[in-house]
Amino acid sequence: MQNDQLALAQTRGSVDPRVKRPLPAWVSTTALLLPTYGWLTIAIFLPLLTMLAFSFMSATPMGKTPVEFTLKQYRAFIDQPYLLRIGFNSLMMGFWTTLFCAILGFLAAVALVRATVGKTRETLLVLILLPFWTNGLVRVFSWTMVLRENGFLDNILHMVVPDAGSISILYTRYAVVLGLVHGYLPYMILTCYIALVTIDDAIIEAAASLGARWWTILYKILIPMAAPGLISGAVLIFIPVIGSFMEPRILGGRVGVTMGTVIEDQFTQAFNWPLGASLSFTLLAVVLAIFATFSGVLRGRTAG
Amino acid sequence: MTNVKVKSVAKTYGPIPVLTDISTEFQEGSFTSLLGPSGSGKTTLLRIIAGFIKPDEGVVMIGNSDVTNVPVWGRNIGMMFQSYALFPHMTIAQNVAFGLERRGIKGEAARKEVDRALEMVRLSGFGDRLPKQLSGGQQQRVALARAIVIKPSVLLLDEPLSALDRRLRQEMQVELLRIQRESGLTTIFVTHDQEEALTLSDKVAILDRGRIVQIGDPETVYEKPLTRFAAEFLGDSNFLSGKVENGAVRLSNGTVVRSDSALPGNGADVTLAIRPEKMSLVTADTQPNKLSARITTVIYAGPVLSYILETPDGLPLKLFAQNRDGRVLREGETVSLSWSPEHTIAVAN
Amino acid sequence: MTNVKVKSVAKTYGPIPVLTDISTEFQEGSFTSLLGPSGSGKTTLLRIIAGFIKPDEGVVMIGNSDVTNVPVWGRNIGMMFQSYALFPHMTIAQNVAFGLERRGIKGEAARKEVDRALEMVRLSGFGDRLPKQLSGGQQQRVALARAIVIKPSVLLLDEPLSALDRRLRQEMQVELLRIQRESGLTTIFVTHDQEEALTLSDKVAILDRGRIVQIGDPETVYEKPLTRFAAEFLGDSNFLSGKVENGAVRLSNGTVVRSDSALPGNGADVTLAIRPEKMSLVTADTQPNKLSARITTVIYAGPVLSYILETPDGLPLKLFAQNRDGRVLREGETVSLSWSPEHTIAVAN
Amino acid sequence: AGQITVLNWQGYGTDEAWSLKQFTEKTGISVVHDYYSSESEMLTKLRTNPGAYDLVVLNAARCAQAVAEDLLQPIDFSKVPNAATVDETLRGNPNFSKDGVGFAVPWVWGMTSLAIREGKPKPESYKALADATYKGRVAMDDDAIINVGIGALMTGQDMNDPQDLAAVTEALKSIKPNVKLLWSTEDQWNKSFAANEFDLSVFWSGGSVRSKRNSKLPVEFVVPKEGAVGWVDGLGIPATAPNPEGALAFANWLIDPAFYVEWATKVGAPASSNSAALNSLPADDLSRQVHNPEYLKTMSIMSALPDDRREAFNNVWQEVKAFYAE
Amino acid sequence: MRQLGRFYLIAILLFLYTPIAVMMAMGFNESPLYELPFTFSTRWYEALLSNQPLLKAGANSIIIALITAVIATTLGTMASVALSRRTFRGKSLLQLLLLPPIAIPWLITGTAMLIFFYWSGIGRGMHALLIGHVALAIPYVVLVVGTGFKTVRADLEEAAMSLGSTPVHAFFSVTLPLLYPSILGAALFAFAVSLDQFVISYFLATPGYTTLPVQIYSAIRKGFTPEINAISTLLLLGSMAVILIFARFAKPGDTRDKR
Ligand SMILES: Nc1ncnc2c1ncn2[C@@H]1O[C@H](COP(=O)(O)OP(=O)(O)OP(=O)(O)O)[C@@H](O)[C@H]1O
Ligand SMILES: Nc1ncnc2c1ncn2[C@@H]1O[C@H](COP(=O)(O)OP(=O)(O)OP(=O)(O)O)[C@@H](O)[C@H]1O
Ligand SMILES: [Mg+2]
Ligand SMILES: [Mg+2]
Repeated sequence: MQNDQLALAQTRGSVDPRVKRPLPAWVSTTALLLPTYGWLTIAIFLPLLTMLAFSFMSATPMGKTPVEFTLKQYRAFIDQPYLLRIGFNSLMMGFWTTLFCAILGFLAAVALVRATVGKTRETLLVLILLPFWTNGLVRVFSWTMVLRENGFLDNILHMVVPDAGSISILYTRYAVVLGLVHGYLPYMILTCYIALVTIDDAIIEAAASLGARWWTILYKILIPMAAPGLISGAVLIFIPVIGSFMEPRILGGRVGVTMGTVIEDQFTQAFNWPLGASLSFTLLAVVLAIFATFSGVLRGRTAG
Repeated sequence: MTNVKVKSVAKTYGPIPVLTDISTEFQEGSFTSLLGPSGSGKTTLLRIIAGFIKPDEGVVMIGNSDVTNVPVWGRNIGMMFQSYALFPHMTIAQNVAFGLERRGIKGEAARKEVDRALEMVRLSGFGDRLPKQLSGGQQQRVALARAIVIKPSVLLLDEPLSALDRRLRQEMQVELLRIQRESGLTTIFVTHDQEEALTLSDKVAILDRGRIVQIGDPETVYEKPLTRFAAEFLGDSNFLSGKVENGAVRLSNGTVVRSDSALPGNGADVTLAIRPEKMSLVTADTQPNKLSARITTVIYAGPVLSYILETPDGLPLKLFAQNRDGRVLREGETVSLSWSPEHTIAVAN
Repeated sequence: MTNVKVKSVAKTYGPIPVLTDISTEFQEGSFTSLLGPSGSGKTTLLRIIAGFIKPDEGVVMIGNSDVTNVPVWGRNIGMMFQSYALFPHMTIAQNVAFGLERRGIKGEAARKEVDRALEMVRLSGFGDRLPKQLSGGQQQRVALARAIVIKPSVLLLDEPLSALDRRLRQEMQVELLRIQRESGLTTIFVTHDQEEALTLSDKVAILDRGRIVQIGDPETVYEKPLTRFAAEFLGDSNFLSGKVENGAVRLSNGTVVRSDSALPGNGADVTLAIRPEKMSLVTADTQPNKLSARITTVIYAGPVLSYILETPDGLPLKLFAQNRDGRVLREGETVSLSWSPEHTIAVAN
Repeated sequence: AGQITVLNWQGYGTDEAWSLKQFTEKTGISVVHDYYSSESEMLTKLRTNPGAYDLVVLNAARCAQAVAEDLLQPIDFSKVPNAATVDETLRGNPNFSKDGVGFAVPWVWGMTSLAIREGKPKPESYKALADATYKGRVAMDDDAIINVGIGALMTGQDMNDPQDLAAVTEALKSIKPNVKLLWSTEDQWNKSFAANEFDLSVFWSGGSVRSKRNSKLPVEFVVPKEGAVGWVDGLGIPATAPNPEGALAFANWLIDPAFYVEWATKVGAPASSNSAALNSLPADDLSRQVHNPEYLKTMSIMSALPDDRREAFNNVWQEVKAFYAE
Repeated sequence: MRQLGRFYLIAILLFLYTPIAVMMAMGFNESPLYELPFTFSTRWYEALLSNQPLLKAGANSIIIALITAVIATTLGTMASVALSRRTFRGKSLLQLLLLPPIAIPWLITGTAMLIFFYWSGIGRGMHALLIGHVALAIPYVVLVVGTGFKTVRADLEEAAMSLGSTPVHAFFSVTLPLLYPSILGAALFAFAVSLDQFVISYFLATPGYTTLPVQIYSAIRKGFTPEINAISTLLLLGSMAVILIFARFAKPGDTRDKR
C-alpha cells in the first residue's frame, strides 16, 4: 500500500511532490493481469498447448508407438459422419439448457430484486447458491431417484391420482436437460441478479410513467440493461454444457451420447488422446465462433 | 376532464412525516408551479400524483375518478424526474421514442415527433448519442423532451430547467408554455426559480414542511403573501413588527407605519412585510412611510443593486434599486427610505 | 502558490471538438465563475483541471508545477460533481468524512468537522441517513459539504447550488464565500445563475463552444461586454445596428444614437448593446438617446417588470422596470424610451 | 518393513482395511493407495510418476503394452511362493510375459457375460439381447472392447480379432429397441437394477456375486453358449518401484488362500488365479459356483489389441451409441 | 406482482432443493442402493463416523476449496479491474483466453495438466491441486466480477480520487463495497467449482491425499454407499448454518471501517 501512505502523508494545501510521477498505466495494468494470466499459462495454456500438439499426432505420444504428424484427427467429422449428429445434438442440448436457464434464472433474479429486500434477499440468494456446494455426481444420482419409474415424482403423482400411469422421464433428453438446468441455473440467477440490482428504480418508474406495462419494462428495460449478466451467464452455462458428460451418461440412458461422452471415451477407453484433443479443440472453435457471431450481432444492435 | 385533485394526502418515511394533509386541486389545462424549500416534499407529492408512491392516507383523483389504486401506466401521466432517469442503454432518439411506441406511434410518424421534440429542446443532431455522451444540461433537456413528446393529459415536471443557462431556460419556458397551451395539458411544475414560477404559471403553490401554505395566481401570491414564510420564500421581504395603533402600526422605535392591509384591533401585535423593490431611496416626501438607515453593503447583481441597510436601532433592511446609473450611493452613507402603505402587507408569523 | 493555469488546452470527443485552445489563469485565492451555454465544455474544463480527463493538447499547471501528468489524487483538488456522485453505500456522515480520513483526520476531530460541514449546508441530523433517503437538493448539499470539508487548495464546483431554492442558495453562497475567503481556496465555480455569478465572484469567465470569450471582474463583464454573445448570455441586451457617422451611430431608421464606447471610423458598421434596465420609460428630455416604441407584452417577474416593445419599423426591444408601483403601463401603449450614451456599448458580433 | 504404494481401482481387493491390517502385522509393511478410473489413466500415471508406485494392478490386455514401454520389471517368482499353485493357463498368458520372462503375477480372473433378473427367461445366447422379450429391459456396458467382443461372439467371430466389423456393428445396432441404458459403473448398475429398470444386462461375474450377496438383488449370472468374455488381472511391479521387495510380499499376500477366502466371502471377489485359493472356498460359495474353472478352458480371454484395432473397435461402439441415441 | 415474485422464488427454490432433499433422505434410508420404500436408519451416519478416510477427504476438500476461493477471487478480481476499467491493446484476446478453461472438458485439461506438470517438474500433490483448482475457478470469477463492474458507476471512483484516494484506496473503499454481491457470488462459485472438482483432483492428487469428490468418483465404480449422502448432508447443513449465522450477524452492505 505504498500509494496509500503517500496519500496519507499528503497534507492540506500542498501538492505532494512524491506522487507527481506515477507509474505509467501499463505497469499497473500489467501488474493486475499478470498473476491471473501467469497462473492460467502454467496451469491451463501450456498444458493445453501440449494437447494441441498431440491433436496433430497419429497416436498418443506416450507409448513406444512411433508418432507422426497428421491432420487426420481433424477429419474425424468427415470420416465418422455420426459425430456430426452427436455434435449437433450437443449444441442443441447446450442451447435448450441455456435458454431454460436464461428464462428461469432471469425471472428469478428479477423476482429477487423487485420482490424482496434486505436480509430476506441476501438469505434467498445464498439459499439459491448453496445447492451448488453438494457434489454434482450425488445431485445427479438424486435426480434419478426423483425421475425414474416409481421414483419420487411418480410417488407424489400417485398420492394425488392413485392410478395414473408413470410420468417418468428418466433416460430421455428431457431428463438430461432438466439435470443440466438444475446444475447450472444458479450461475444465471447470480449474474442476472448482479446486473439487475444496480438498476435505479427511477429508470423503471420513468418507463412506467411513459406507459410501459411490466412486460414492456421487462423486455425493453430490464433485459437490455441486464444483458451483461445474461451474456456472462450464457457463457458460463452454454460452454460447459456442450462438453458435459456426467449428466448425459447418468440421466440420458441410451440417448445420453454427447460430444462430452465421445471425448471422454477417447481418453478413458480408446486411449486415443489425439482424437479426443482434436474433438475438444474443434468444440472450442465452434464455441468461439458462436460467441463471436453472437457478440457481433449484439454490438451491432446496441450501436444501431 | 383531466383536472387533478389530491385530498388529505399524507406520507411518512419511518418516523418522519414528509407530507401532512395535503388537499388541493390542479385545474384542467392549468399550469401550476410548486415551490418550496429543499426537502419540503415537492418530489414526494409529484410521485404520489404519478402513482410511484402510495400515500399513507388520502386520495388522488384524476378527472373524476379515484386513481389512488391505479398503477402508474394506467394514469396517462408524463413525468420528468429530478434525476432525469434516462435509459442508459438507449440512444437519445430511442429514449424520446419510448413513450410514443407505447402509444402505438411507430416508424415514420414516431421519427417525426422525435425530431420535433429534439428540435424543441435544441438537440437536433444528438439523436444517435447515448445519454452518457451528453453534458448535464443536455441530459436534462432529453428528459424534458421524453416527458413532453407523449402529450399526456397530466404533465409532472420536477425541476425541468435547473441545469440550463438563463437564455436556454427562457427559450424552453416559451416552448413549454406553447405546448402546454396548445395541448391543454394540466401541468405541475417544480422549480426553485421564482422568476420562472411567476412568469410561467397560472397558479403558484408554496409548500413548507409538507404543507401547502399558499396557493393562488402569481401576482396575488407575490404581492399579498399570507404568511411570513411565503413572503420570505418567494422573493425577499423586510419585516417590521409593531403594535396596531389607530389603524396604523407603531414600531418599537416609535415610527408609525401605515398599511393598506386589514389590521387587527388596537394594541394587537402585527408583522408587516415590505418588498425591497418597493422601497425607495430617493427622498420623496409624498410617501407616508419613512425610515432612516445606514447602508452596510451594496451587492452588485447586474440589473439590480441590492442594498443592505440598518436602522439606528439595529433593524436590518434590504432594498433593491434598478441599476440604471451604477452605484449612486456608497456603503456607510445614511439614507432615508420610503414606501407606500399599499405595499405594506400584514402577514401571519 | 496554488494558482491554476491552463495553457492551450484542447479536447475532442471523437470528431467533436469540445474545448479549443483554452488559456487562462485562476489566481490564488480567487473565486471565478464559469458561465456558458449547456454543452459549451464547462464540465469538461473542470474535469481536465481536476485530472479526470487528459487534454489532447495543452498543459495544466497548479502552483508552479506542470500537473498535466499528475493523477487526480496528487493534485489536492476538491471537486463537486454535477451528478453529485455520492457514495451510495455510505451514510451522509461517512460520505463527508471520506476525504478527511484520506488526510489523516479521524475520530473526534473528523466528527467535529463533519458536524460543522453538515451544519453549514443545513443538514445537521441527517448524518445517519443514506444518500437515497434524501431529496435532490439535500443530496446536492451533501456533495457540496463533502467537497468543501477537506479544504483543498483548489476547489472545483460544478453547479453546486442548482437544485436549491433561492433562500437556501443565498445562505449557501454566503457560507461558501466565507469559507473561501477564510481558507484562501482558489475556487472555480460553474453556474447558470447570472446573479450568483455576479454577486459571488472575483472573476467571471464566459465560455462559448469550447472557447473563453471574455474573462474579467463581474462589473466589467456585465457593463462592458466585448461580444454580442457575452452581452446576450450574461443578462439581457437590446442590440442596435447602424453606421458610424461623426462619432455617433445612425440606425437604419435614421435615429442617431450616441455612445461613450470608442467607435470605429466614419461609415463603419457597428452593433450597440443596451441593457434593458438602463432604458427608461419616463420621458426625460435630458438624455440624448431616444426611441419611440409600442409595448407588446408585459411580463410580471416579481421585483421586476419586463416590457417587450417594438419600434415602428419592427425592431424588437426589451426594457426592465423596477416593480415599485405595479403595471403602470399597459400592452398596446406607445412610449418613448431613453438611455444614456454611457450605457451604449459597441460590441463585436 | 517399509511402505509400498499400490495403484489400483478403488475398492478392488487391495485396499480392504482388515487385509491391510493383517498384512502389516505380518510383514511390517504399510500400504498406501492411489487409484485410477480407467486403464489408460493407469498407464498415464505409471508413465508420469516414475518412482511413485510399487505395485500396479493391470489387465492382461494392458500388460503387454506396459511391458513394451519398459514400465514394468520382471517378477522374481521365487519371492512369491504362492505363485506355485497359480493356474497354468493364466500363468502362461502371453500378455503377462515377454521373451519367456514373467512381468506380472496373475491375480484374479473373471468374466463379462450376461446377468438376468431371477424369474425371467434365461438367455441361451447373446442374441437374446436383441430378443423382443426384453424390449426396453436391457442394459449395456458402456465399454467399446466388451461390446465389440459381444458383437463378435453374436456373429460367431473371434472376439479379439473380428474380421467383419460391419456385421458386429449391425448385431449391436439390432439391440437398440431393447436398450434402456448404458451403465458405466457397478454402482450405477446396482442402483438401476434395484429400481427394476432392466432385466437383462451385460455384466461382470464378480459384480453379480457382490450384487446378489451383498445387496440381495435377485440376479443370476449366465454364460450363454458362445462363451463369456474373459479377463485376467495381474500384479505388476513398475520398473522404477522404490520397494519391489515389499511389493512382491504384498503380491504374494494377495494370492494367498487365507486372504482370498476372506475377501471372496466377506466382500465378493472374482476368481483367484491361485487354484489353491479358489479351491479353499466353501463348495456352496456363490463366487465359486459362478467362477467354474472350466470356463477358463472355453472362454476367450481379452488380449492386447494393436492401436489401429482398438481405434476401430472404439469407432464401432461410438457409431452404435450414436445410433442408439437417435 | 410482488406476491407473484415471491411465489416464483419459492418454486425455484423447490426445484433447486428437490434432489438435495432426496439426497438427504437417502442418507437416512436403510438400503445402500437408494431402494424404496424408505426405511429410516442412521446406519450411514454411524458408518461415516468411523470412516476416517472419507472424513479426512471431506476436510481436505473444504480446505482446498477455501484456499482456492480466496486465491481465485483475489486474482480474478484484480484481472477484472484491468479488463473492465482499463483500455489496452489485446484486451479482447485476453478475454477470449478465459474461455478455454471452461470450454475444454475437464478431463482433457486434467490429462494435459498431469503430463505438463510431470514434464515441467511441478509434480502432483496439494500444491498441484491448488494450481489446477485456482486456474479453473479464475474464469468464473473474472466473468462474474466483470458483470458487476459494468454496473458500478465510474464517477464514484472519480469522486473518491478527487477527495484524495489513490486508485487502490478508491477501489477498496468505494468500488469493492459496491461490487460486494458480485465478489461474494464469485467466491461462492469458486468455492463450488473447487468443491465439486474431481477430474483434475483425480489426476493431481498424490496417494494418501484425496478429496471428497475424488473419493466419490473412484468409489462409484464399485458402488458408493449413502455415507456419501451423509457427509454431503452434513457439509451442506454446516455451510448453510455458517452462512445464515454470518448473514444474520454481519450487517450486510455495511462497510463501515474496513481498515
Ligand atoms: N463522453 C462523451 N462523448 C461524446 N461527447 C461528449 C462526451 N461528454 C461530453 N460530450 C460533449 O461535450 C460537450 C461539452 O460537454 P460538457 O459536459 O463539458 O458541457 P457543460 O458545459 O458542462 O454543459 P452543461 O451545462 O449542460 O452541463 C457537450 O456537447 C457534450 O455533448
Ligand atoms: N426514501 C426515503 N427515506 C426517508 N426519507 C426520505 C426518503 N425520500 C425522501 N425523504 C425525505 O422526505 C423529505 C421530502 O423529500 P422530497 O424529495 O419530496 O423533497 P423535495 O421537496 O423534492 O426537495 P428538493 O427540492 O431538495 O428536491 C426530505 O426531507 C427527504 O429527506
Ligand atoms: Mg425534489
Ligand atoms: Mg456540465
